[in-house]
Amino acid sequence: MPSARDWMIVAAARLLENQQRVLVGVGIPNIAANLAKRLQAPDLVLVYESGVIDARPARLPLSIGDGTLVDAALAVIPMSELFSHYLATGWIDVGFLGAAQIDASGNLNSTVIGDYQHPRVRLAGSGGAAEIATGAKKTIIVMEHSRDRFPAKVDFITSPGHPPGRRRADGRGPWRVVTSLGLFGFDDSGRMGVMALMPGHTQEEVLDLSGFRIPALVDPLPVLPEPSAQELQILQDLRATLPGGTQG
Amino acid sequence: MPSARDWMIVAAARLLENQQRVLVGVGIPNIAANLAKRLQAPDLVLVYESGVIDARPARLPLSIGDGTLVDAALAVIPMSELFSHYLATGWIDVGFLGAAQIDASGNLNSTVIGDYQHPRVRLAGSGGAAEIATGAKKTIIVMEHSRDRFPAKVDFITSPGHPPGRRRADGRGPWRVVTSLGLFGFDDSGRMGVMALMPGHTQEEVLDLSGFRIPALVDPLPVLPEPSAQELQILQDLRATLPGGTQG
Amino acid sequence: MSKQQELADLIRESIQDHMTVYMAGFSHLIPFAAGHEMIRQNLRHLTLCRATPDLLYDQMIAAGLADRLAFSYAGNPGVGLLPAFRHAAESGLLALDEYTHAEMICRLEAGAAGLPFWPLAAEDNDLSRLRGRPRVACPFTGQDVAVVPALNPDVAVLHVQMADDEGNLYVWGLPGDIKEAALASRVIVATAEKVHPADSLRHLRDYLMIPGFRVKGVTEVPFGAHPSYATGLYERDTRLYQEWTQLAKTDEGRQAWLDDWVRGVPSHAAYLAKLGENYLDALKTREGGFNRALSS
Amino acid sequence: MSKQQELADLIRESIQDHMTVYMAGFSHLIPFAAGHEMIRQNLRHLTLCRATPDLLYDQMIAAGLADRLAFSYAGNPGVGLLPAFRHAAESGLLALDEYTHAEMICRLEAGAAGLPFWPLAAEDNDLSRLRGRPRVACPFTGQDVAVVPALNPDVAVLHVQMADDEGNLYVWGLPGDIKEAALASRVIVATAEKVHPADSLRHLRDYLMIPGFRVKGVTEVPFGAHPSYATGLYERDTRLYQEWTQLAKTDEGRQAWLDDWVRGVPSHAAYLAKLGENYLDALKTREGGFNRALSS
Repeated sequence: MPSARDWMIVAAARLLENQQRVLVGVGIPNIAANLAKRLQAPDLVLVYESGVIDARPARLPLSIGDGTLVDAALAVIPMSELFSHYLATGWIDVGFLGAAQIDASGNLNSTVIGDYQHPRVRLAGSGGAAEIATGAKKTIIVMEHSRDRFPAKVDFITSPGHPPGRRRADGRGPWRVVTSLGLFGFDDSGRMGVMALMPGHTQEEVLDLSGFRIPALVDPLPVLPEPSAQELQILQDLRATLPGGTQG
Repeated sequence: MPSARDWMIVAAARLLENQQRVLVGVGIPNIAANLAKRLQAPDLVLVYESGVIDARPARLPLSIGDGTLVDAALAVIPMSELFSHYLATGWIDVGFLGAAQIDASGNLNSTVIGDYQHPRVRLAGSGGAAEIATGAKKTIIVMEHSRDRFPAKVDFITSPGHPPGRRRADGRGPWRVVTSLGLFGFDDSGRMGVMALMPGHTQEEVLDLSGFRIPALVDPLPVLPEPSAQELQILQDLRATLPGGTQG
Repeated sequence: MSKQQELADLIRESIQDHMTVYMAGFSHLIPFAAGHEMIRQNLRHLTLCRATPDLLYDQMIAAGLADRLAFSYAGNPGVGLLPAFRHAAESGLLALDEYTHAEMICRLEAGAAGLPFWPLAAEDNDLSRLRGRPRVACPFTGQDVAVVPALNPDVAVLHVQMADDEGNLYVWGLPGDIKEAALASRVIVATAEKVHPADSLRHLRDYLMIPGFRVKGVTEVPFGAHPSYATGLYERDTRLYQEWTQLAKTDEGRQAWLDDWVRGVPSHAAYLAKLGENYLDALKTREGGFNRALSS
Repeated sequence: MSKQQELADLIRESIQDHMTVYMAGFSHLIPFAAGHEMIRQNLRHLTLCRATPDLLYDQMIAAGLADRLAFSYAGNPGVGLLPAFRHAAESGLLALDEYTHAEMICRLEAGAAGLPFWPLAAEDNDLSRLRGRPRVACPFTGQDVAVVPALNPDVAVLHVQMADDEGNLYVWGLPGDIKEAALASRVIVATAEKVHPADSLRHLRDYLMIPGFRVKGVTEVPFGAHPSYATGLYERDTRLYQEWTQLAKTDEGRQAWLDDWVRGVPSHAAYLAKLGENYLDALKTREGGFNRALSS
């Protein structure tokens, strides 16, 4: 039986289209992007903030600076050039991010839980997330669905989402959110809504596990197709490339 | 019998010290720096604004982008990096320049003869000269001595010299000028003075061929040693490396 | 999807009258073949940009393609001045946007980063006094810092030693300002000494200058930088650089040369045939960094 | 003149208490050997900088070297969080100058160019709101552009795959922010997997990252980046990255590890001997880009 995490990975991977240039964040986005490249999007252009352009990793990379990303890449360039020449200037189609918290406007927190000066949990910080969230043509976010992670107000805005009351005019910003409960999008006012549910989950659960109201964007709400045997097999193959004891 | 031009080249080459990093301009500076590297300064670090660091040209380079500069260089880097990481930040010991005109403060013109909008002679322009003149720790200028070339006021200030009334406080700016008549320096007020004469030339000639007063900085004025047989031989050998018909 | 097309089509589809064009290359890799095709297509009212306009720009100016030139050093490298540029500048036929090298390159840096200005260490000179080069106050130190405006050409035209079918561009030797000029431009097109099948050059990762997704089209043009050089492949044809100084002294001389070598030949292949195989063979590099790099 | 010196001397002569230090490297080439020597020398009150502090900085923080950290992403790559950093940040023991990656890198770009600020495309977030990130008005377009202040560390410490006796530093693989960090620093020192005789590496021109005249001293330290990796030479020792997460959960655990593997061994050579030859051999890269590059 696949885990809720695997369902998220597969649902996120399905959102990527062949030939898109996707700037891949750490964690689930990394797994999902590598899965997509082995499924429907073989020519997906994997870009990493470490300066890797068009990676073809032989195994699932452990981090954005993993040597396997470098080996068969089209290019490895200074981070300065990746950020200024490619990300900030609109050459990235999809920013693919995780986060600790998200709010109704898609603002992301990956900095602290609690107060910045006296945090309860000090997280890793932005890295390139703030730039990816605002520089990519659109952003896909993947995260577990829980009340802590979907608060009315994130503890810290690391990566800005849509501005209050509207969706970004240029199409940038949060486009889809994949969680353990469903698939989410954003309406014209830039607020999150449900687009589909994970199999076996309900809209009531979504409401129950979110600190803000998340309306349905379509009626009736569709249910996402279960991961196929092929999807799960390739995901398992991908995980098998990791060193023992590593979480993928 | 060596030409006046050869005497200038030799006198200029003698000013370079081993292990200095010298940013080499086109024309006589290029010949003189390559001569110095074959004489007293074998470890002279030849840097070219084209992005070449520590060139070891097998033959006399025809231009600052000549392939012979690239072949055995320590590095070839983007021009952007050469200007910002090395020149503007004080890592060049000597800027070595020619010009069409110079004035008493060492302001150099390599842009136009006559009015900028309606020039009598349109020259090549600054290139990196303006940055070299102000970024190097000190500048050596080499040029023919004539009334046209030593006017009271240059037609156009391409590369700023010393500010009015003083020498630059940080030691930068024009340090020596080598001409067909002699060797020149700058006094504490930042004005040009004679330090030595070319053999066979007089201070009267200097006054006669300059549009501004050039006082002697020492009394009596020494005479520069004639080029040695070795210096002239190596200069001849260097010229012999050029393609036929090329002026060196 | 292949990005290869014929040179004439590449130019026709990418460059129109009144555009701002950066024919990149620095000492080597000057895109002569592409520039000559632009002359054959009789383009007009272009703004030409390059830090170091040389022989090619002199020919394009002589052919009447340019209304305006943005530059920082307009010389014939190792030879002297550029006759057509001189004539046009001295007679007021060509508008000049003139900078120093550092300024010109910073304009490209701003353009490539998508920012409207770029800071640099610069004192005033008569160029900045005439043209203006504002300073901004550093909000952290109060220091006044010189800035120049972004340059974003409509099209950059490059010549490279190698490309692949998907437009990935590989360069050896002096990088000059080639990458910055390309990335500052809205559209990039290129000629290449050799265009290889897609995916066959990935082992040359460290020499990739521009990824294919930034490139609109690419054409295989051997000796496409002649008479300039291509590090590792062929040497500069210095004789031609020297002869230009003499034959281009008059407009008659310039037009005669253009009629003979550009407008009078249908293509770069015909230009090469006119030079002759033996002549070109003599320019080829016997050994060098390029072959070393290829074997790696 | 040789720039080679013993690692202990290199650190002692270059780094003193209260300095601002950038231990460069990005995912690979993290200068662990140099950092461990700094722990042995018991340096104090340092400001440590790096876009991506990882295991080494966690160990240096645990050892009490740092009062302040300038950074943009403090994680254990592929594993999770950094226990010593977390503890220090959550208990207020470590002052934080926190940025995004683009901001941090732009700070280095300004430092490397000798300018007091650098522009970038950036929206406000809570970091910029808390810390401040002024904007300047572009004098050409009026557009407000975000700027960050220069970062100029006192010393950059690098680990590179190859150097020569004169301090020329050669790097393969991810460049990250290594070059910018080095050039922004007043002094650069380096450890290298192998130090070759002067002038013997000039054929590797395209891999030169820092010229020797910018480098104060260099030391040959094989496996000087262990447990991080060195492209083409050895792989990351992922086991150690994973174990750190567990053993470093408590200060006792952290101090025990430091006593065992850093303070309790006299040198990096002794650390390697303790790991054992077979253990290190298993990390070595079997083939790859580095050997290819070397043969070129």
